[in-house]
Amino acid sequence: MEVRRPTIEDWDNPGDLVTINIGPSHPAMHGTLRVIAQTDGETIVSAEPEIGYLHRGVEKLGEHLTYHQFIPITDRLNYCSAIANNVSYEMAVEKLMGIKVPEKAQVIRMIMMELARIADHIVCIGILGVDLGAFTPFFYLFIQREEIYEIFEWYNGARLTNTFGRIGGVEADLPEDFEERWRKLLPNLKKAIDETDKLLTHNRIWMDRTIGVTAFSPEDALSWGFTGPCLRACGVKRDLRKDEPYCFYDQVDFEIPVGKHGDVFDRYIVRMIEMEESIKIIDQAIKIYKEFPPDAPLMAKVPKIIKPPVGEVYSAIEAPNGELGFWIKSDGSDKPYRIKIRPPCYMVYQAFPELVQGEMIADLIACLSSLNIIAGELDR
Amino acid sequence: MNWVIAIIKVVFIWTWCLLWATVMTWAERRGSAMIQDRLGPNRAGPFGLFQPIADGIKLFTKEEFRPKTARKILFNLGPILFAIPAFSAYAVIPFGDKIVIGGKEILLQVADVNIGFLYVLAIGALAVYGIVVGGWGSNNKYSILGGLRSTAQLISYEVPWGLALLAAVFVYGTFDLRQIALEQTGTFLGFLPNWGVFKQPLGFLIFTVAAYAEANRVPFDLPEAESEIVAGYHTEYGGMRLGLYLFGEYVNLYTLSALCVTLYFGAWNLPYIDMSKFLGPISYGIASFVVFWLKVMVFLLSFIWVRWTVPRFRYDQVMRLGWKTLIPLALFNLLITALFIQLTV
Amino acid sequence: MGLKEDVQNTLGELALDFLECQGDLSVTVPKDKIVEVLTKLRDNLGFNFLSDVFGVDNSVFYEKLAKAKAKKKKGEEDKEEEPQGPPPPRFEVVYLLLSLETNKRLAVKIQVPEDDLVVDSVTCLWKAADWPERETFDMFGIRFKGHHNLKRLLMWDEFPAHPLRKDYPLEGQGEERILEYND
Amino acid sequence: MMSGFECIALYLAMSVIAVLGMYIISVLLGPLRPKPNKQTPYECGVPLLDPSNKRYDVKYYVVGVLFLVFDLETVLIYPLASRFKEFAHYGWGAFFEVFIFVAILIAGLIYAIARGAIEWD
Amino acid sequence: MDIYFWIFAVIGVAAGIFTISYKDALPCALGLLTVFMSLAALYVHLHAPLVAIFQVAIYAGAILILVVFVIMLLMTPDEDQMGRQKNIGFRIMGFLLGLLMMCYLAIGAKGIDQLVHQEKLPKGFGDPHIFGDLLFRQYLLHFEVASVLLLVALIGGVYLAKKRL
Amino acid sequence: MAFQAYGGEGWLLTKLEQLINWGRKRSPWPLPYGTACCGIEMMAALASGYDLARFGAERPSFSPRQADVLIQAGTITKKMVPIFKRIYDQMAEPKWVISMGACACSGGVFRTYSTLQGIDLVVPVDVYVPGCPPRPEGLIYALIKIMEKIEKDHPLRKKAAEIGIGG
Repeated sequence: MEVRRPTIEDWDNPGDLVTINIGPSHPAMHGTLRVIAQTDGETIVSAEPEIGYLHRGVEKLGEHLTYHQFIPITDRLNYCSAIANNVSYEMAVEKLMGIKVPEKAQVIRMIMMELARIADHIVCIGILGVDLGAFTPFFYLFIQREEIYEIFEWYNGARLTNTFGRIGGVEADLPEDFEERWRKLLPNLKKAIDETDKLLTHNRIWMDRTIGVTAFSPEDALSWGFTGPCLRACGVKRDLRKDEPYCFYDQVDFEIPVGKHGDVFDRYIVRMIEMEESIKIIDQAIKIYKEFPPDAPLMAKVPKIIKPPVGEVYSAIEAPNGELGFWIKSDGSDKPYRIKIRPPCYMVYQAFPELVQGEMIADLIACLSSLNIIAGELDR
Repeated sequence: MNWVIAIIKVVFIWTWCLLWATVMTWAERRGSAMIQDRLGPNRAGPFGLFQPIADGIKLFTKEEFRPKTARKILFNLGPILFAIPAFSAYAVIPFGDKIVIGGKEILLQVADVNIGFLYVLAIGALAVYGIVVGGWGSNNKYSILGGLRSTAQLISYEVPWGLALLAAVFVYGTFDLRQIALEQTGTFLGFLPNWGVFKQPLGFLIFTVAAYAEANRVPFDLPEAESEIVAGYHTEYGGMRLGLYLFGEYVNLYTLSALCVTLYFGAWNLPYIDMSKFLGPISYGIASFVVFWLKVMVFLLSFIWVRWTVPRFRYDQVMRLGWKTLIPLALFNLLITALFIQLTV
Repeated sequence: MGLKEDVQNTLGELALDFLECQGDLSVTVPKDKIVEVLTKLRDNLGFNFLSDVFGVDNSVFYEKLAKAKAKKKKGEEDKEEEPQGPPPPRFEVVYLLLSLETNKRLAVKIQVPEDDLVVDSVTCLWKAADWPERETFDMFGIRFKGHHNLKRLLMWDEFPAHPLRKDYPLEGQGEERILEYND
Repeated sequence: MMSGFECIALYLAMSVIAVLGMYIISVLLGPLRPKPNKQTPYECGVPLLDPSNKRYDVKYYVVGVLFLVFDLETVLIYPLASRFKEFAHYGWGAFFEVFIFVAILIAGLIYAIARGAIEWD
Repeated sequence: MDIYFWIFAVIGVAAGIFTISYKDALPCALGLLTVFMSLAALYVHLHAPLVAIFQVAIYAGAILILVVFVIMLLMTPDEDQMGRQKNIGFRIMGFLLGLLMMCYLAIGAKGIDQLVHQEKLPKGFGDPHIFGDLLFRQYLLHFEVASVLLLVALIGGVYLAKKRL
Repeated sequence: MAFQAYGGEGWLLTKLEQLINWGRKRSPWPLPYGTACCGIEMMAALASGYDLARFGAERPSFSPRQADVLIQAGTITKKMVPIFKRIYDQMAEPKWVISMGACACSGGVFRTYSTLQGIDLVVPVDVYVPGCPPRPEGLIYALIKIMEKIEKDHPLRKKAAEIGIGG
């Protein structure tokens, strides 16, 4: 698959280029993204993304909140999978303090994170479909997403921004009939994924629209700092759950799907397969969970006011979008001295000009949706 | 007397088209809801049936303003130029056979002219102006891009459309749509209904694909591709100006479906059954009307069904499909049809 | 054979200082040698993935540390870390590296004094440094020499301050984006 | 007796009157509060980057040329098409006439495709 | 029924004047569209519906669309507001050429009035079938030559555009 | 004199206004301006489970000319303010605004240098929906509130006053 990359020099009269401003208030731009594209007819000569429209000063805010208070703020980073953010932050603080989290809490975290991963991928695929004109899969998938949210809500009372877990563990055990609920949800979820698969994957138009569109080489992807499904779509088998296992990921059996060309189709397929793998992980994690006695501890011994020793740590997990890392510098007080969040889609989105150059306007939209850019964690 | 009948027919079929265009908007919303596991609009009237009326009232009382940069004449003319051809294309298409009232034979067709076929073609070609003028007149990049895309798409698919219809003319040997409908009685090859679709399967296929493109429907809805160029050529339009565009599209759908039924699906003829044999003159007229209408409905529903099933094409794919697939196919179909006729007579 | 020794061997005297915290290793290197250091680390130690680049404003940190120390070890004499000579540079730029083969992580730090806020850009090594460097410029005012498009990333272009500096209040100084029109 | 064309004229007149009527009613009924900001062109909320009436891609124009040619061809064959069945009785003349006509245009289409006139990238 | 003639003649002439006098190019094209449409109406009035339909399908439906395309594609913002050619020599030349054209038309149309005022039209006048007959019998060569002409037009158009492509 | 009836308290006028209000009420096309977390909940409200389309709020139109109800779901940052304001200004009359979520209502937890502390500082808001993020039911309730508000409107009287006849 040859990748064309014409540059602005290829155009004999740049005065004829039309500058099209896409976003922020644009159907495909998720409300906050903006791309200024120079086009020649339908072809994009150059695209410049502008971000910061949802910059809420989270990192600055973190310096003024205590360690516990910052957990709800992490919810609002990647709001599609808030639980992964919570856990990532908690793990960073735990690492900083050297706390060992009880194993049962780790399994609960794992189950919840995988549920959040499914929910996140559902949003991404649904929106990708909507942006390419296929509306129906969005609705099919969102019904199941509601069910997942019901599980969240019934676990801790919030649908979207869960503020899940505490530093040192989780606050509550899974409710008794969790497995029952999960078994009830599972066939419907599988059916929805299956129906989406039927509607899209082998649809001729869908294939035409996605295969070979914004293909990316693995070298480029690594150089740009890609992680997560976007990197795996390029053919690099990297997943922190396997490479730097945390929780119980080294004890469960799952596959890491990898693509070949790094195009929109591969990203879509990788996400589809990851949802199925997540289902597998949850099934196994529930088995591990059941081995623990009901009164097994859920919280490690954590002081009421958290004052970690002076130092700086970086801890990352595999969030649905890729490597989500927290770099925390502590000065010994009850507030972090500096929190740096490494959002996965920040790195992915900066390669956007290179991804879409020479493609068509419609491809720009497809590419953007397939990257799953979440403005909350992009701008922080 | 003739005048009165003519006026009644004109008014009736005109409102009928508009009515079904309106109902289509409802059916589309409810249909899409059904496909997508939703309820759809159900608050306005029973089953939300009055939803289009509410939309209409809303659009009528919405502010009609013109952006300062828009070109005044063109901006105002756009929707009108789009709606008039759309509303008037139905004039020559029959909507039933004939009805005999008081010994007077009334053809269920507004105008039975010998060039009816070409009239639809010619009027259909004019719809482009509404889009071009509206898009260019808005002086907005999305509008202009949408207008250009739309124009290129419409004129590209007019060629295979025209060629497919041409092949049908080869078969029927007339431009009179009523004549064409009457020719589709009886059976073909002994067991098939004598419908155009069996004589022109390829032509029907090309016609259908091109009709989707002509009507700007998914998968060819990229002139107003919501996720790319906001709302395409009618980005700057609000109020009834927008309403005229939206209505015009649904009326177009009705016309296209009726044309398709007339040409390929035996108009008001039922397969194997000759209704005129055992029905009285009045009931026959009504029955033919109902049969025709039901067939049109099937096509309208297929438009909805497809819309919520497939993604949309990219612009170059639309062009490629049109010029590299449909037009060669249509030309091939033309030659095959000619050869077939030559060999069979 | 620890990572620390490897880094020490590779960098030689370029490694000014090491800090180990909960298994995370960070190394401080001279500011003007950063491209050289990162090239060496990439080519010799296989740190082929740049995770992130960001700045830290240490102006309050040393004060707090000194205060805490003074509280803790009243009267006790410190060996080395007694503030002596010129105060340490205000800013720090941290490069988070990752080796995809060994899955090891390394933080490389440079000290940036307030009066010389220019650092060499590493976009020539990793394209990934593009936006993080812009953000660091946006948030701390540290300029990156050789960056192709160094302008504000998250804040609007006319924004007067650098918000992540410690002397900038959380709730801002009343900056409003100028509306480009009047109603 | 009212001829078919008069009916068409009536139908057309009805369309024109109805469309204009809708238009006028809408203008009369709707509120009208123009403000300077409201009347700026919609560009996703940002001010215009460059004027929108620029030169657009010439490829659209090529589509126009191709369409003109093929539309003319279609229209030219139409009168023949309605008589084709009768002509077919007299032998292969009509068929070859159509065949040559179409073949020449297929050649043109092949030329246009080969030259990349409808390639978009 | 001369009222029809007068209605459409007046509309046509008025639209024609609008076309040559208005500043902006695209409304001019719409004026031309009106001229074509009223001409088509006049053809219908002259019992030549097929010609009328061709008038709409070819002139209004195809040629004018190309004209509109060209206007949209080639008009830069400055030309948009520039207005017409100011050179007086061109105006005089245009006027003379127009006059010449009118004379030619007048000579050509000399016999028409007899045709129109014939009490009885020839049987099947204006019928598409007659048209087809003529095309097949009398004007066979013209028909085929037309296809070659179209081919040339197509190649020329693609070639000219390709230069820029 | 004829205008007297137009501007007066006529039965016909009231009925007409009721009709118009009914139409507007039953067809509030939303302009979804989902910027942050609330945008996801807004999507959930539009999707099958909650289905805002039941109220006629189908066809989300991103062109402000075609929309009636601006649903501001999520934080508005100071960088976004001019854009948001312009989008609101460009909406055609009549228009309504739903401020969805704590951030849109008051800035929420983000009391920082870059966040606008409530969109009512720049545009008039009709209904506030608290919550971080509010549940889809909250949005539906807000839409119903908007409908109630529409019912109390007097479109024709306003129009008459606008063109300077009647009262």
